[in-house]
Amino acid sequence: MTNYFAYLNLKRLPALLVVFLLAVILPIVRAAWGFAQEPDRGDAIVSGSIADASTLIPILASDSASSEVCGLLYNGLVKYDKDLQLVGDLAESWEIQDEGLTIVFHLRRNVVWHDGRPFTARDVEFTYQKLIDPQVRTPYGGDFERVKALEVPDEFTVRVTYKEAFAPALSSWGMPILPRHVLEKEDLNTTRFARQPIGLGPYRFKSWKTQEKIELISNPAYFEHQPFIDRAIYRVIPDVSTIFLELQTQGLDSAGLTPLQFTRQTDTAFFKTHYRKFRLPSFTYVYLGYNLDHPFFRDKKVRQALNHAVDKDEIIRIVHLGLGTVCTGPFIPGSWAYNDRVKPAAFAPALARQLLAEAGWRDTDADGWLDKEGKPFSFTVITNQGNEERIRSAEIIQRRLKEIGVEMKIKVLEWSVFIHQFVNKRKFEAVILGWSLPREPDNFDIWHSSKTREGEFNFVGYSNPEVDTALVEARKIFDPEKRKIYYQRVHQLLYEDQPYMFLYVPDSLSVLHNRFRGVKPAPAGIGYNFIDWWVEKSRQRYRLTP
Amino acid sequence: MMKRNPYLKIGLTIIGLLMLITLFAPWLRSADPAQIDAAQLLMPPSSAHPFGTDQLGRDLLTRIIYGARISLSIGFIAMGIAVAVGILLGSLAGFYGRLVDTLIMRCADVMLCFPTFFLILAVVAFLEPSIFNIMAIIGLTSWMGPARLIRGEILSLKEREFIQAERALGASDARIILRHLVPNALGPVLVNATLGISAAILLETGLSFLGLGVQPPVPSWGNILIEAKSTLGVAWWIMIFPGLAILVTILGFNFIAEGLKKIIG
Amino acid sequence: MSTYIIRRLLGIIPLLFGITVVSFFIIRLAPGKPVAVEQSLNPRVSPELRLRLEKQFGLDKPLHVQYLIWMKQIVRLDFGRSYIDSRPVMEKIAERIPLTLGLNLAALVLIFLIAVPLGVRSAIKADSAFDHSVTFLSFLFFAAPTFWLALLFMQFFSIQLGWFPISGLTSLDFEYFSAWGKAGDSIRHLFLPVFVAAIGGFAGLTRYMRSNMIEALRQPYIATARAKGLPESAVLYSHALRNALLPVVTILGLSIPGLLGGSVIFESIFALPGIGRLFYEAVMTRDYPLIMAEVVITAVLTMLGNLIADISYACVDPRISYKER
Amino acid sequence: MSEQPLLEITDLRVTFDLEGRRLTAVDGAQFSVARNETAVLAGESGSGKTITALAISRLLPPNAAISSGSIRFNGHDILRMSQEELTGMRGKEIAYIFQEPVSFLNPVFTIGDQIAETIVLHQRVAPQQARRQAAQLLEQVRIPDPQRVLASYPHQLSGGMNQRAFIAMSLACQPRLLVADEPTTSLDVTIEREILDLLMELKKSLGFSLLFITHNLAIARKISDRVIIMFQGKVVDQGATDTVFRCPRHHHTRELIQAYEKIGKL
Repeated sequence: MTNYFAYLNLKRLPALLVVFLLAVILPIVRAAWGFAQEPDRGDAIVSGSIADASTLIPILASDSASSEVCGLLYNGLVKYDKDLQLVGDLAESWEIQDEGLTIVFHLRRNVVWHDGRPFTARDVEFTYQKLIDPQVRTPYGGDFERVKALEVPDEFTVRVTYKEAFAPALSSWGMPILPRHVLEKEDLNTTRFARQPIGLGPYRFKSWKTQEKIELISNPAYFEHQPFIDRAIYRVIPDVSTIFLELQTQGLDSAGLTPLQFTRQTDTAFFKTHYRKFRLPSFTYVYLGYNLDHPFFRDKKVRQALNHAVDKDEIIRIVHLGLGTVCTGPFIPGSWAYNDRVKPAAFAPALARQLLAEAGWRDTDADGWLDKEGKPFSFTVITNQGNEERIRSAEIIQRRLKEIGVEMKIKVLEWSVFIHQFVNKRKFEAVILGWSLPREPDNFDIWHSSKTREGEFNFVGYSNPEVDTALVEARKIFDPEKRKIYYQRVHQLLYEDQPYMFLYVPDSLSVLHNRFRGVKPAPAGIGYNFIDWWVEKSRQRYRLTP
Repeated sequence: MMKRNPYLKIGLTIIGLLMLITLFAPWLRSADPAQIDAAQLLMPPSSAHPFGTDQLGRDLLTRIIYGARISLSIGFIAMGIAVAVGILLGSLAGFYGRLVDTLIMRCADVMLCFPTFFLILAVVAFLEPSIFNIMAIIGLTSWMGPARLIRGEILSLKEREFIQAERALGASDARIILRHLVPNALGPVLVNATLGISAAILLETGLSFLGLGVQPPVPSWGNILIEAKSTLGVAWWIMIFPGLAILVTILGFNFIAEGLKKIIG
Repeated sequence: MSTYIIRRLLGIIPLLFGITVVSFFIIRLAPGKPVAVEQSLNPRVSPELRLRLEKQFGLDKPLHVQYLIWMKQIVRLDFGRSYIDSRPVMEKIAERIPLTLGLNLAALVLIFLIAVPLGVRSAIKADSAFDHSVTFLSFLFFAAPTFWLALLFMQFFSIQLGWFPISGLTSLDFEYFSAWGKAGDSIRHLFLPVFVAAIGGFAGLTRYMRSNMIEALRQPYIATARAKGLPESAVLYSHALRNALLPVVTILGLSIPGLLGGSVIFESIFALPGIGRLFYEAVMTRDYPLIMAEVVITAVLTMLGNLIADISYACVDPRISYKER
Repeated sequence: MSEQPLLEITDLRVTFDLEGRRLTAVDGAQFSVARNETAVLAGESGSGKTITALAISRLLPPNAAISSGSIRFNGHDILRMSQEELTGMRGKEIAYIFQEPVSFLNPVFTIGDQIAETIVLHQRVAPQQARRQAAQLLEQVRIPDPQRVLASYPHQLSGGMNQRAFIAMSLACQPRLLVADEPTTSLDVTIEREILDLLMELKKSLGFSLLFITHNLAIARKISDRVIIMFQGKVVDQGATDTVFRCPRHHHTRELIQAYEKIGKL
C-alpha cells in the first residue's frame, strides 16, 4: 500500500487523470454514442424469399435462392469486397505468372470444414474436376474448360495454367469450394449432400423443410470469426403480397421490396419504427434490343433516333417510381469498367423525327405513321410474361414512339417459348429483356460478332470490328487499370451504335428490421459484412435454445 | 316464367345491366383504358375517377368496364366451346351407343379425373397466355358436364314414341339429333353452362393470380384485381372495386342458373 | 355387390392408360424446353452444354419412344428424377402430399359440418328468410375469387385483429414449444387456409343438401312415416335425412379435383409447401418428370377417390347395388 | 247404426295454396264410417278422395289447409288435437296403406326396421320384442319367408310382397280404422285379388273399420258395405252399396256406373 501511494506523486497526476478518463468515462460515452460497443451474440435473422432453393451444391445451383444460401455455407478462393474489388477469401494471396497464363493461389491454413476436417488444396482440385466433368450438370463449366492444367504443389498451394491468358478467370475462382472428403465417392447430380451440405462458411446447415424454410446456425470455427447472429432462417413465401403482410406483423426481418412498397406501402409509422429501408443500385439493366438484321434497324441513324424518342427518365418515374438510373451501357455504373463520359442521349422527339427523316422515314401518306418505300414503320417488340416492369416499360415506349409516328406492337410470351422459339432463333424484330451486370465486366458472349449462332447471346446480331478486338484484347489483361481502357471504349461504341436501346438500371430495394446493428451499406450492397451484424440483447426476438 | 322466380329476376337484371355497360363502354367512359398518366398514379376515388386510378394512373372504372368485355367474353366463349364440344360428343355417344359411347364416355371419365386447374395451368403456362388460348383451354377442359347431361337425356329420349315415329318416317340421324334430341336435352345443359360461365371467369382470375391469365395491357378482371396484391395498404380501391365487380357478376350468373333450375326442375 | 366392385376395378385399367396418355402428351406436345436445359439465358452456359443436358434427360429421342420409356418406368412406380434438383420425383411428391391432403380433408370436414346442417335447415324451412339468407350467403362466398378473400381475411384477421399468423405452417420457435403449444400453433397457422379452401365448397354442398332434402321430403315414404305417427323430428332427421345424405358421399369424391386444383392458389398465398405449389413450380420450370408425375398421381388419386365414393355409396345405399349397375 | 260412428266428417273443406292461387280441393265433404264397416270412397282421380283421406289424420302437404269443417274420430275432435295427441293417434288408431308400396316404404331401411319402428313407437316394447312381433305379423299377412323379408329392403321385393309387408306394418298396432288409398291399383290383377282377399280376411279376424279409396267401382261394389262417391271435391252420393248402385242419386254416379256397365265390369 505504501509503495503504491509512493507512486502517487503529484507530477503524475495529469497522466492519471487521462488514464481515469480513458478507463471510466470513455466507455460510457461510447455506449451512449453507440459505436464500438461490444456486440451481443444471439437472435436470428428471418429473410423472406419468393422461391425455395433447389440445391445447396453451389456448382449446380443456378437460381438466386440457392446461391444466396450457399453464400453463407461456402467460400471461394477469391471474393468481391464491399467496393467491388477482387480480394482473397480462401486464398490468402495469389500471383499472376507467365504473362497471365498461370495463376498461383496461396491458401489459408487455418480453415476447417463444418465437420472439423481441414480445408486443403485437394478440395480446390476436386471442385475443379467436378466443374469440368461432363457428367456433372453444372452451368459453370465454361470458364474452367480454358484451364490447361491444375496442379497442387503442396497442401496449401494451387497452380492453375491456362491455354491462353484469360483475365475473367481470376473472378471465376470465386466459385465456392466443395469438400472432397465428403463428396469423393458421391454422384454430384443425385447426392443427398445437396440437401444436407457441409461447407466451411460462416454458417452451418441445420435444416431444410422444402418450400417452407432453410435454417442455418453460426459456425463457431469460422476462420474470420463466429458470426454474432446465431441463426439465419430463409422462409419461402411465394407471393409478394404475403411477404408484405408478413412484414406488417414483423414476421420477417428482411425482404426485397417493390418500388411501390418502398415508396408508399412502407411509408408508415409502423415501418419507420421497426424497419430500415435500403436503396442500392441493382446489378441488372433492362434494354430494348433490335434485331440488327431487320431492314428497319440496320441503319444506325434509326436506332439513334428511337433512342432520342424515348424518355428513359419517364420510364423510371412510372415503372420504378423514380427508383433507378438511366442506363448507358452494359457495365456496373461507377465500376472501373464503366465509362462515365458516356452521357445519356437527350429526350428529343424533334431530333428523332429529323434523324428518321434523314434515314428516309417520312409520313408521305399523312396517316400519322412514318413510312419508307411504301412500308409503314411498324414493328413488334416481344417480352416475357411475368415481368410487369418490362411490360409497362414497353407500354410507355409504345406511346412515345407513336408520337413520332412509329408503331410498336407488344407481344408478351411465355418465358420458355420466348427464349427458345423467338430469342434463340432470332425470330424477333425487337425484344425487351434484362441482363445482369456481373462484377467481372467481360461481355464477350453478348457483343462479339462470333456469338450469333442459335442459342448464343449476341442474338441481336451486333457486329463491330473495333468492339470485337477490344473484347478479345481486354480478356488478356489482368490489371484493371489497363483493362478498363478497352471496356470504356466498348461502352462508348455500344452507346453510339445503339444495338440496344439501353433503358435503365433499377435500384435494388430492401427492408431490414432495425434491431440489426453493424449494417454498413456499400457499393456491394449490405450483405457483405453479415457476420459482423448483431442485435442488442434486449431487442433480440428469437432464442436458440429453450 | 319470371313470376315468383326472384333469383332469375335478380340474375338477369345484373347480367343484363352488365351487358349494356360493356356494349356502351366507349360512351360511358371516354378515356382510353390503357392511357397511362404519370401525374395520377394511385389516386383515390374522386369525381374524375370514381373508382380511383391504378399504378400507372389509369382510370380504374374505365378499366373495369373494359375488363368486363374481356372477362365476359372469356366466360361466354369458353362455355360456348365447352357446350358445343359437349353437345357434339354427348349426342354422338347417346345416339350411337356401343363403341362410340364407350369411347367418348371413357374419354370424359379420364378428363374428369384430372384436377382441371392443373391441366389448364400446365397448358396455359406452356402456350402463350393469349385470351384465345385461355378461352379454348377452359372450354376444352369443361365439356364433360354438358356431354354427360346431353347423353343422359338422349338415352332417355331416344326410345320415346316421337323419335321412333320420326325414324320410321325416314329422318336422318343428324336431323333427329339436332331437331329433336338436342333441343329437348338443352335445359339442364343451360343451367350447367350458366354455372360454367361464372366458373370460367373465376378461373381466369385464378390464372391471373399466378401470372398466367390474360396478359396486360389488355384489361381483364383477373389482372386488374391482382394489382391489389402489389398495392396492399395504399390503394384499397383496387382491392375493393374489381373484387366487387367479379363478385356481383358471378352472383348474377349463379342466380340465373338457380332460377333456370327452378323452371326446368 | 362384389361383381359391381370387380367391374369397377377393371374399369380403372383403361382410365389409368388414358390418364398417362393425356398427362404425357398434353405436357410434351407444348412448345418450349425445360428450364434446366434452357438455363434461363445465362451467358455462362454454352449451347453444347445444353445439348448435353438434353441428351442426359433423353429429350433428344422421338416423343413416342420417350412415352414408352416413361411408361416402363412408371409401372414400376418410378417417376424419374426432377430436372431441377435431381431428386427422385416420388420423394418430392411424397414429402408434399400429406399437407395438401390433410388440408383438403380438413376443409372437407369443415364444409360438411357447416353445409349439411345449413342445407337441411334451409330445406325444412324452404323459402323462409333463413333459407334465402343461407342461399344468398353461400352464393356470395362461392362468387368471391379465392385469393381475394384470402387477402381480405389476412388483412382483417391477421393484421387488424392479430388472431392468426399470416402464413407458413409453424412458428419459427415451433420446436421449442410444448406438445399443446405445438398443436395450438399448428391450428392457428392452418385455420385461415382451411377456411379459405373450404369457402367455395360451402355453396355447392349447401345447395346440394338443400335440394336433396327437399326432394326427400317430397317422397311418398315421408307420408308413410308421418302416417305411422312418427314425431316430426324422426320424420326429418331419420327418414328424410338418411335418404338425402347418402348421395353426398359421391359428391365428396367428385369434389377432390376441384379442391386439389384450388390448392395451387391458397398454398401460394399462405406459403404452404403442398403439392399445388409444387405443381406450379414444376410448371414454371418445366420440370417434365415432376409435372407428369404430379398430373398422373393427382388424377389417380381422384379416380380412386371417386371409386371409393361410388363403392361406399353402393354399400350404404341399398338401392344402388341391386339396380342396374 | 244407432251407436256413434267411428269416424264422422262434417262439412270438410280443404284448400291449396298454389303459388298464390287458392284452390279448393275438398268442398264440404260430409260422411261417416261406422265401426267394423267397410266404406269405399270412390271417384275419378282428382275428385279429392285422397286429400280427404289424408285430412283424416291431418297428413296434408304443407301448402294445403283444412279451412273449415270437423273430423271426429272415436269421439275426439281431430282438428283440435295437439301435435302429440295426433302423433299418438296416427299409426295406433288410424293406419294407412298406400297405392305404390315401393315408393311409400323408405328405401334405405329394411322391412323389419320399418315394421319394428312402428311397434316400438306405439307399444313401447324392446326392439327385439318388436322384431319378433314383426315376424308374426308377416306370417299373418301370409308372407312365406318372414325372416328373409324382414332383412330385405323394399326394392328387393315384388310389389305384392311389399304391399303385404305394408299391410303388416299398418296393422301392427291394431288400429281402429285402416285407410287404404288405392292399395291395389299398381298391382297385377291376380295380386290385386290376393291383396283384397287378404284385407277382407284380416278385417274379419282383427275387426277394424276400413275406409277403402278407389276409382274402381267394381272393387267398390264387391267389398263395400257403404259407398261414398266424390266428384270435383264434393260428396255427391253416398249410402249402402246396393242402394247407391241400384238407384244412384247424382248424375255423375249414374255416368260412372254406366261407364262400368258398358265394359261389362260390374
